[in-house]
Amino acid sequence: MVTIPFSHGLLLAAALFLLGVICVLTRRNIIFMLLGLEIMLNAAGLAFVVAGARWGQPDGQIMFLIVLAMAAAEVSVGLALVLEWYHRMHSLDVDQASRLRG
Amino acid sequence: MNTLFYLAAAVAILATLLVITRAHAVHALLYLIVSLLAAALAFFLLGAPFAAALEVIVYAGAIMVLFVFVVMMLNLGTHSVRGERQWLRPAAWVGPGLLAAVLLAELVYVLGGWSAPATTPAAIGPREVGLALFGPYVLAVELASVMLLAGLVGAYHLARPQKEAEGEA
Amino acid sequence: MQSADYMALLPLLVLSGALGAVMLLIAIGRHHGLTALLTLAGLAAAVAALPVAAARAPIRVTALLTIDGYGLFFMALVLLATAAVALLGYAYFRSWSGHREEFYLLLLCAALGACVLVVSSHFTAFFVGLEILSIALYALIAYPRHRAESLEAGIKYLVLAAGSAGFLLFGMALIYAERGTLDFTALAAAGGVPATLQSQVMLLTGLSLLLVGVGFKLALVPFHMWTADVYQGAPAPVTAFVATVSKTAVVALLLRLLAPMGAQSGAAFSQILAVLAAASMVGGNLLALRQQSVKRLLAYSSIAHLGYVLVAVLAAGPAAVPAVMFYMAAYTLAQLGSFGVIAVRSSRLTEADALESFSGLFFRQPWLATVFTAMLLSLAGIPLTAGFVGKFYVISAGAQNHLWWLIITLVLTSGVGLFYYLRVVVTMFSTSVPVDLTPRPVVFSGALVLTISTVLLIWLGTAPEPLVRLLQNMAP
Amino acid sequence: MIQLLWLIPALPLAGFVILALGGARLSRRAAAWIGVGSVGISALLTLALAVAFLRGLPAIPAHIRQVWTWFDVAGLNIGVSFYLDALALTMMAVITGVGFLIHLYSVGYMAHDDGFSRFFAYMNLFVGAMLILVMADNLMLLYLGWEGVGACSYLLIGFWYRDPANGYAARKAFVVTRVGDTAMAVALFLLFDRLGSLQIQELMQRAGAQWGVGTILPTVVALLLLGGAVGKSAQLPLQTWLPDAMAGPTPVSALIHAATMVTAGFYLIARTHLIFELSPLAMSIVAIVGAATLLLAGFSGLCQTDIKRVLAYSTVSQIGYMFLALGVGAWAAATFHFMIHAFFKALLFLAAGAVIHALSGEQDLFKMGGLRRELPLVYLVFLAGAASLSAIPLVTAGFYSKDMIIWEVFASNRGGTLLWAAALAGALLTSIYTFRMFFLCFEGPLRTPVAHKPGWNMSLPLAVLAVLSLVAGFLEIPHSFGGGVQIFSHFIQSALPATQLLPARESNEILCQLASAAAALGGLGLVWWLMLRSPQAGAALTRQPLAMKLSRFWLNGWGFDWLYGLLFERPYIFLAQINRADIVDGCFTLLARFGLALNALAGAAQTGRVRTYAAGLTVGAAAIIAWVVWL
Repeated sequence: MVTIPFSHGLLLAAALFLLGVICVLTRRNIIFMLLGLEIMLNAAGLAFVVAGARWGQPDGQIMFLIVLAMAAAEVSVGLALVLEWYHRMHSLDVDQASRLRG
Repeated sequence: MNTLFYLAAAVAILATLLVITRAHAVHALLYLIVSLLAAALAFFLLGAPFAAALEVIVYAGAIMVLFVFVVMMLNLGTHSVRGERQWLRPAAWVGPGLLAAVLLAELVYVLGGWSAPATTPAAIGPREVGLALFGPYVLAVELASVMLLAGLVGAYHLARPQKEAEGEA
Repeated sequence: MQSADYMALLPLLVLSGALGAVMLLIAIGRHHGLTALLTLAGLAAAVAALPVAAARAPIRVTALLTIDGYGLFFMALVLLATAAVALLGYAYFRSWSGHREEFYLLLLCAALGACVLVVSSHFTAFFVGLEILSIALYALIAYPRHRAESLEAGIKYLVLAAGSAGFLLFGMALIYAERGTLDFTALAAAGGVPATLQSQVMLLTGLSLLLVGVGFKLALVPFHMWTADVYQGAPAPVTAFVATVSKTAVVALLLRLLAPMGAQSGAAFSQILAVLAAASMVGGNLLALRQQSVKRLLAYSSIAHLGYVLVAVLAAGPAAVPAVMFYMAAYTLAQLGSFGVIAVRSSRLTEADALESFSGLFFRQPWLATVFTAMLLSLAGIPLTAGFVGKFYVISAGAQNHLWWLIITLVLTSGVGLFYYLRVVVTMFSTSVPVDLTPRPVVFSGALVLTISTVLLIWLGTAPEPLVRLLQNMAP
Repeated sequence: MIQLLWLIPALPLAGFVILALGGARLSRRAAAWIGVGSVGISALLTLALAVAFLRGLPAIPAHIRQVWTWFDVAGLNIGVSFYLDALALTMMAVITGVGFLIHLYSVGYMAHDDGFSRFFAYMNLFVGAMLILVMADNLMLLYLGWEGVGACSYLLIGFWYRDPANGYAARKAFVVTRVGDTAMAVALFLLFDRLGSLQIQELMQRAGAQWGVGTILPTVVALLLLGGAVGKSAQLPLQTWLPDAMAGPTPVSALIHAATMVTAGFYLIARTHLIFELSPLAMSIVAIVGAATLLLAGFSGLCQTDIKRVLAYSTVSQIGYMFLALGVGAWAAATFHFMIHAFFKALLFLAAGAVIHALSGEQDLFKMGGLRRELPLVYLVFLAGAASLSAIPLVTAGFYSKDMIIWEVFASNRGGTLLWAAALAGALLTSIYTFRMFFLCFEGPLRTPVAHKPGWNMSLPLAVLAVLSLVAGFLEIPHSFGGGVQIFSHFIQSALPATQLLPARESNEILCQLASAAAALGGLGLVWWLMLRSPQAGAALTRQPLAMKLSRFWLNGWGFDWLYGLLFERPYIFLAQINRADIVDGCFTLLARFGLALNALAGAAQTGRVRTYAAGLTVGAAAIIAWVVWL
């Protein structure tokens, strides 16, 4: 067992989360965007586990589980969309998805 | 033990940094698995062995495999890596990096001043989690199944092989 | 869980049962009309189960859900709006080939998520409900996958919704780390006086991140940019769903979360909410000014409407909760009717949302144009429509709490709003040569929705008293 | 019975809706049945209601019926609620009763007009709006009726819209009354703001409880209300629209002058009399406006050549009497005169209409004459109306109502000898211009051939109104006539206070009556002598240079139009010319440009790129947290 300040755990989560944000904001490849979203969600799950550990409750881990399930569902729909999109546009460039605007 | 946590944290951050900078999707995925394993270690050290196990099994195991599967299916060749390099010019990183830096600074300020007691937590094993999950949280489990069902139906509908006349009468 | 709990959960159980039944029906054999009928029957049964639940209300079912009059009202609104969307969907997809039945399955999933959202009193239920709604919506928005626009809208919604969900989760985690509970009421009980300034900052940061997620769903400025693209790309019935159910549910939840915490009275947080409200009112109305696409125009106007609602949310007086409830009901009606008009006019390949396609509509399909005019006037807040009463209610709730700046912004921006709503109305009455000369016949189910929503719109505008009384009794 | 109150305005409004929607698809017959029938049933209902109301007196002086609550939010109750008391009932009876007769008459008068159903639609709306105005229990509804009446007058005065002059007259009526409406709207806002209610009765009670007599607030409110009243009732200084409003079809003039519109101002003051009683200054101003108007209009009436314009000025003058009575606190007398005036003025207009109809649209008095033998019925009823208007003693209703006003102006504690003298002079003038018109029209040689004779549906209303103009006065016979009869004032005093008479003057009642009788008869005698007995003297008089100048001056209504043209129109046109670049519009354009610029700015963010949107999301998050952290 560790005896680190809990804020360090949360800071780790924050750092990972922001790396995920950077990934979503920077990458034009849809696959990488989805990866960035996964990083963000995982970081949020990590924050929950840290918070649960602070209070000695299982609730944090349960939220992590739910996040896990949500990430799985979201990724499956997301990848299905990507397949369909690639099938149509023959490209993974997300900036091509800008017909709708104005 | 504490050192191990910081080590895991360092590996996780480094691996994630590599994920977001790779041009090749498969490389990125492998680094992400490393990052997730490091996170799993952190979970374990924080007294959450059940979460750690699930992180490895579901995240690193299932979800990442799904990604690999799709990447393989799309069969992205070297030309896509070249295109990726073109998109990843240093200038592209400036804006998002600055934005993230601002957010990080804010969160560091908030969390840095946050004084939670650094007590040694008791580990919360699968038993406690399981009891809570099927006790007060049983509705959440049921609802999560609906959520997965929605994902399943959605993915089925969207990725189904398409007939040419789709949508036409 | 005891039998009373099951009784209180009956609407949700019925809805889940309908979900299973529709799935089985699809497995046995595909039939569009039958699937739609079964969906409607399931929704009707769920509505019929509401009084059963109301007899047990208010009741806490595990820590996750609180079934009370407030939640049941919004549940009724969600279920009825979903039924309307199902009817519109039937009209919209009727002439399509290919798989149409999953639409109803996903619609029921989304409705279930929204119903969970409006009765949740726990972060877990909040999140699960929100995600059921979101994930079903990703697929619904991209449902006509032969259209690049729909796919694009689906991808945009997915990326942004998942990202905002990440912010929301992180915020929840911070709140949990600070307070040690995920339960709204326990959170409110612990949230009376923060121990230190720093823990206050921690809590507020958590709430702010949470607000990013909520603001995304409600399309508040600056989290609004997806709105128009998604509204335009999604098939019209789904757009109606996004504009009504998903917003109604989140508004219901927001009020349930914030009201006991007294978050509206906290200086910093209420200022943020006020800024978001003002920005949404101004931004939404300005963006709609020159739109040539009616769907985009309605999307931007919906941003402004949620800004108006936020004024009542901020008011937090005794009139605030019924004001929000009434406003959402009026807004839901008008949006269903507006997108309904677009839905019944759309063809398989394109959405009938170009402003010029409405030119002279009054002379070709006078009834359709009249319905649309009524809806637009209600959205603009013209007297004798539900929208006027709702807006009046919101303003009086705001006035009770002396939110003068917000009220002035509301009134001024409503004036701007009048301009673009009337622009559409004038287009319908213009005598210039119409673009398409053959009006599409309106499918019965679509006509039914339009007629009922118009009647209700006028009824609520002329005799709102019964509903107002009901709401005052239901509000916590 | 009282439950059916809402039907009374609802029927004409329903008639309007049916006629407006049915439009040209309805046959003339159907349109006539709907248009006349709706008002007719309303009149019958009013009659039945009056019986029920009288039974309830004096125990229940007023009924309030909440018909429909629009909403009741935050202490503000807005809905349709009607208030029925003696004043409202009198107004309703006149509006529906006289209105019905005018409608019936119109079936004959408008029989060959293209806009037959449109005409009845407007007329029904007019009656409906006026009923809402007098029955309203709250200011919102009252204002709705008020504006409705204004809109209808615009539509009806400009009914024959193909002639630009008619459109001009309609616009003039609309704009001039609008000046008064603005003042009134300000008064209503002020009342709501200071007293916190929209219910009229509640407002009156609160005003009495919260405001002292002679304080500034009730004076301001009362004067603003008076502003609205003089606009609608065509009193000084806003009287200029009424003579021009003769452009509309004659039944419209009858409706405007007798039953609707111009009496709205009188009604407003009577309804809010508690506020006026709080302000002696405002009361005096009302009396002075009334006296000045009745004299001014009387002189103008002397020289008109158009039969309808004579009647128009006589209306202005008679309403002046009502205002004078209101100003001296003679509430019952004012209401009584309002009722009698409605009878004889409707009669005179309809009879004049019959003359005009008979002469194929000729309105010039000097082209008429000798109609006594051609149109005997019209001659008789016109005589009855003219006698009533001139207040010929004992046998006409007009005598009893006008005498009541003149006497109470003399004897009231708010009255005075000067006002009394003005009223008396007005009586003399009235008699002169009325019989001048009458003789010009019916005596002498026939100048224009008679084309149409009135049918039964035109004659019947004339006969009924003629009887009423003669006998309705017996409802109220002065004390000096052997104790007299006070049915009407007892009735109206359940709603309005009794006149405060000075005890020192009460003994002079019979003298006063003799004086007013002398004025009326003297005027008649003078005209008879100048026009019929020795026309040379009359002709000599009109050839006097002074008389000709005065005549021209009075013909043009004391030059008010010229004055207003000089004071308002010229500077306005001048300013408009300076403002050709349109400064105000420029401001609005600038505002619109600003809006569009902001639109472009906000729209620039709508790039369609998901990464931009995600960046927006993140910036929003960072900004919100920054706000929290640094606050």
